[in-house]
Amino acid sequence: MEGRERILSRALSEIQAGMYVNLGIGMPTLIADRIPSDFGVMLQSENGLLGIGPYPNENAIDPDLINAGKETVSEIPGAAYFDSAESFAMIRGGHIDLAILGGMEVSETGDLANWMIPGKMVKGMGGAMDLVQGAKRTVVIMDHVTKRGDPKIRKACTLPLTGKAVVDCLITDLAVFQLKDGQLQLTELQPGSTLQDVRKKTEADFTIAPALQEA
Amino acid sequence: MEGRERILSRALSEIQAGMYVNLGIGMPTLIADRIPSDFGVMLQSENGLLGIGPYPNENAIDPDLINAGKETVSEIPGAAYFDSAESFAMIRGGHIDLAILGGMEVSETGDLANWMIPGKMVKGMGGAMDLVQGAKRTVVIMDHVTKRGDPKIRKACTLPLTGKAVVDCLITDLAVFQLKDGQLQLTELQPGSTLQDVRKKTEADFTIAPALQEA
Amino acid sequence: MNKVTPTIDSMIEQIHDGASLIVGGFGLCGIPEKLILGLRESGVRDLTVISNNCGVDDWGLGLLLENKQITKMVASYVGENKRFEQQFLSGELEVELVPQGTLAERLRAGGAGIPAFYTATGVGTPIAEGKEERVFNGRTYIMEKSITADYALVKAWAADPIGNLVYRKTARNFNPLAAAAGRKTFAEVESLVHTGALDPDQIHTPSVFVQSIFVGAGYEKRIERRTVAR
Amino acid sequence: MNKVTPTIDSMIEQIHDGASLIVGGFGLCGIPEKLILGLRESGVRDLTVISNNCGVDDWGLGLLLENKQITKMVASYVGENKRFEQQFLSGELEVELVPQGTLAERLRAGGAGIPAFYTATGVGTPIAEGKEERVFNGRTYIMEKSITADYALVKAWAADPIGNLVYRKTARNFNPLAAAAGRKTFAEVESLVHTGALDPDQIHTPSVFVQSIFVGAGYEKRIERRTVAR
Repeated sequence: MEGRERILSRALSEIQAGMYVNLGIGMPTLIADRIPSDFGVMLQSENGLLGIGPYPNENAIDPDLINAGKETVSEIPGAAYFDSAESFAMIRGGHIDLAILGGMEVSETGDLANWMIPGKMVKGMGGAMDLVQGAKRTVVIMDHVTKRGDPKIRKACTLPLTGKAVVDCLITDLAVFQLKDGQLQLTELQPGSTLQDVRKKTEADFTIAPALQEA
Repeated sequence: MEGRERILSRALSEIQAGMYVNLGIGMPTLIADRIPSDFGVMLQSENGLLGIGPYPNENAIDPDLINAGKETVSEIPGAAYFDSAESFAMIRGGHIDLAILGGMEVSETGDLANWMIPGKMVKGMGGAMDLVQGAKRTVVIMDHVTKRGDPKIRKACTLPLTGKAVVDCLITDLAVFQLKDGQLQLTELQPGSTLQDVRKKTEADFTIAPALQEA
Repeated sequence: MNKVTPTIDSMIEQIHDGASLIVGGFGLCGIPEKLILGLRESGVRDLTVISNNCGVDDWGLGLLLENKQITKMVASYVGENKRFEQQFLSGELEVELVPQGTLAERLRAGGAGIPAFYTATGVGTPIAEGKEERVFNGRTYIMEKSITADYALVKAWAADPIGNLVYRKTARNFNPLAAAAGRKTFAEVESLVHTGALDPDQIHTPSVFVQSIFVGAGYEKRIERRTVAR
Repeated sequence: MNKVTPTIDSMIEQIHDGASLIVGGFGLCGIPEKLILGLRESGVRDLTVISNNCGVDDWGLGLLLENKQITKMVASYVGENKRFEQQFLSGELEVELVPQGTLAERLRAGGAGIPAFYTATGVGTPIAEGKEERVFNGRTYIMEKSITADYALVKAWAADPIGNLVYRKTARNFNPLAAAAGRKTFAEVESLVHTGALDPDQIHTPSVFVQSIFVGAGYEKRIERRTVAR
């Protein structure tokens, strides 16, 4: 839980005032609550809502008002509803400033896999393949290693891809990477994490930002 | 005027109850007034209106409510407005039952030219190229010959085409042709017109419907 | 013009074994629940269903899956539908997984008479396999083809008798796209108003896309994830 | 978030010589008349303008044509605009004539991140020259490419401060498509309401597509063909 907290608070700093943002299903959705309301951030839900509000009170639950994770939500003033083609026109057309998505694996060249484990688990890609191609910036948040301790940041993804070279920024409980010249660069260590630790738990090769090398 | 009257009244009989119809700029627009109101016909205007009503009274003129010919019009109950992409989705997607358009030239294989005289006159094609490809049935109405008496139904169009083999039915002041097996077939003579007359004033080769041969 | 039918049977009996159906809705939100129940009742088989999701185990399209009425499913998300996942992984059900935006655009293209288009979505992934790749302005795209179907089944909030439809909040989702992409479109609606009562500036699906309307009563509108403010 | 600008100048001064502009409107209906007057005033030159029409001789985009500010025009209809027709036929003005539905779809594609699509419109005509032809399901189509531009200038009926737009009747036309296809979109509107006053189910252009809003007064809204009941 503390690791998750580090991830969420670092992810929050990616969001600037006035941005149009899509938060993926699962952990990314938890960021919504933390965005200062005076930021004027508009959250997009790919099922057809721009301007997601907080979870409703029990008596305000509306089955016609859900987010992409099928959770009941509310709308904020200035919200707009639209159909799925318009929703993905927004996404594919480069109108969404930022997408924050969960990940199963990220490769050292910024590939992302997050929709299927062959023979074992199929969730489907939903809107993820569109988001990683269409959003101006794609941030992936995930635990640095699996529950079994296996690396999730790989030389190459072993799972079917969601997109190739699409991860602009990767935030884990241990570190932050940015895609630079087509390769992951370690740019930040999370509080309490060491370079040695990150090296040990990362299969991928990565470069290290100058600022970190000096440290 | 009498010739025009014959064209319009024959064109009217193409329109059946419940149809969605697009009437082109110019002469086709004149058909609107003649459609029985109990037909429930919905007239589409490609600038974004389904359900064109009659010309408005002077005091009801609205600059935000025009037809594709830029004329002020009205809306009927059940009308809907939409943007130009949606309008042509209707047309291109085969949802409009019938388009009635004016013509400059029609070829013996059903080609239509109606948007430009090179070096002399450019009106632009507007929505005509979309209509002839998209409407379920395309009817062209025009005078049989030009004001100078030259044939407008040609072996091949001399003017830039609007569409190739797109004229399902051609109605002139002298005759009615249907496109059959890729060629014009004379199917009706207008009142007062003779086969000889039609032959003389038509450059195109055409077949003659069995019913007319017997007559 | 009056497209209202008093019972859903006149719609259901047209849908034959082997038919292809585009079904509106996202999750359980905005699904044509009466039409789905009618299909379940009718026992029609070998259906190809195009829909973003396949309901849940005991509601929505999941009912048809349970009854083995669906042979092929085109969808973007399996999610928590265990039966869908099982039938998919076992190969019992033919499944074409399509990215959600590509699914929306393929339906939109189908309704709009566009046979194919290019998108960057899916480039470099299993989705791109067997598809034409093409570079525009230095970026790689794949060609995707439009989807149409024998029937579209949609759910709207309100309709008038000639077939204009209005949807409510996120229940709109795929419904307008489905309505335009069906060769015949059947709409079930929560309320019927008289022709002229809907604001012409505010119609989501113009009447030309709708062939038949049924006014349902007592909509269940089940909720998949009831989340409330803490 | 407040995208309202008190004067139109902050929009106009961004538009540089040689810029490409998508301009909403059909004929004189729904044109951004204040922005066009501002451009005329500014004297900005060498504009590429994408718009269904080019106004009339003394109003709308015709004003920029008269002032020789437009180098290239992409349009579907010249119509009764004598100066447009003359400058076109003489070769003084570069003109790309595009079928109206293809123009609409190219703009829609531009806004939606679709680089190219296929359409049957124009097959076998001069419009098809130099374009890829391709057969789908036995029918021939041509490939058309999307359009985007530096700026989109649109006119709406009402807006809220964050940029949601609502259009009125046939003044909607190309405006929503333009709004999505401009890299920056400037909207002039007849009225401003507070954020939350527009029904979220009834917004035509969601705020994400709009970068700046100007509230104009005293719209002329000229009529091209005043036709009345006899």
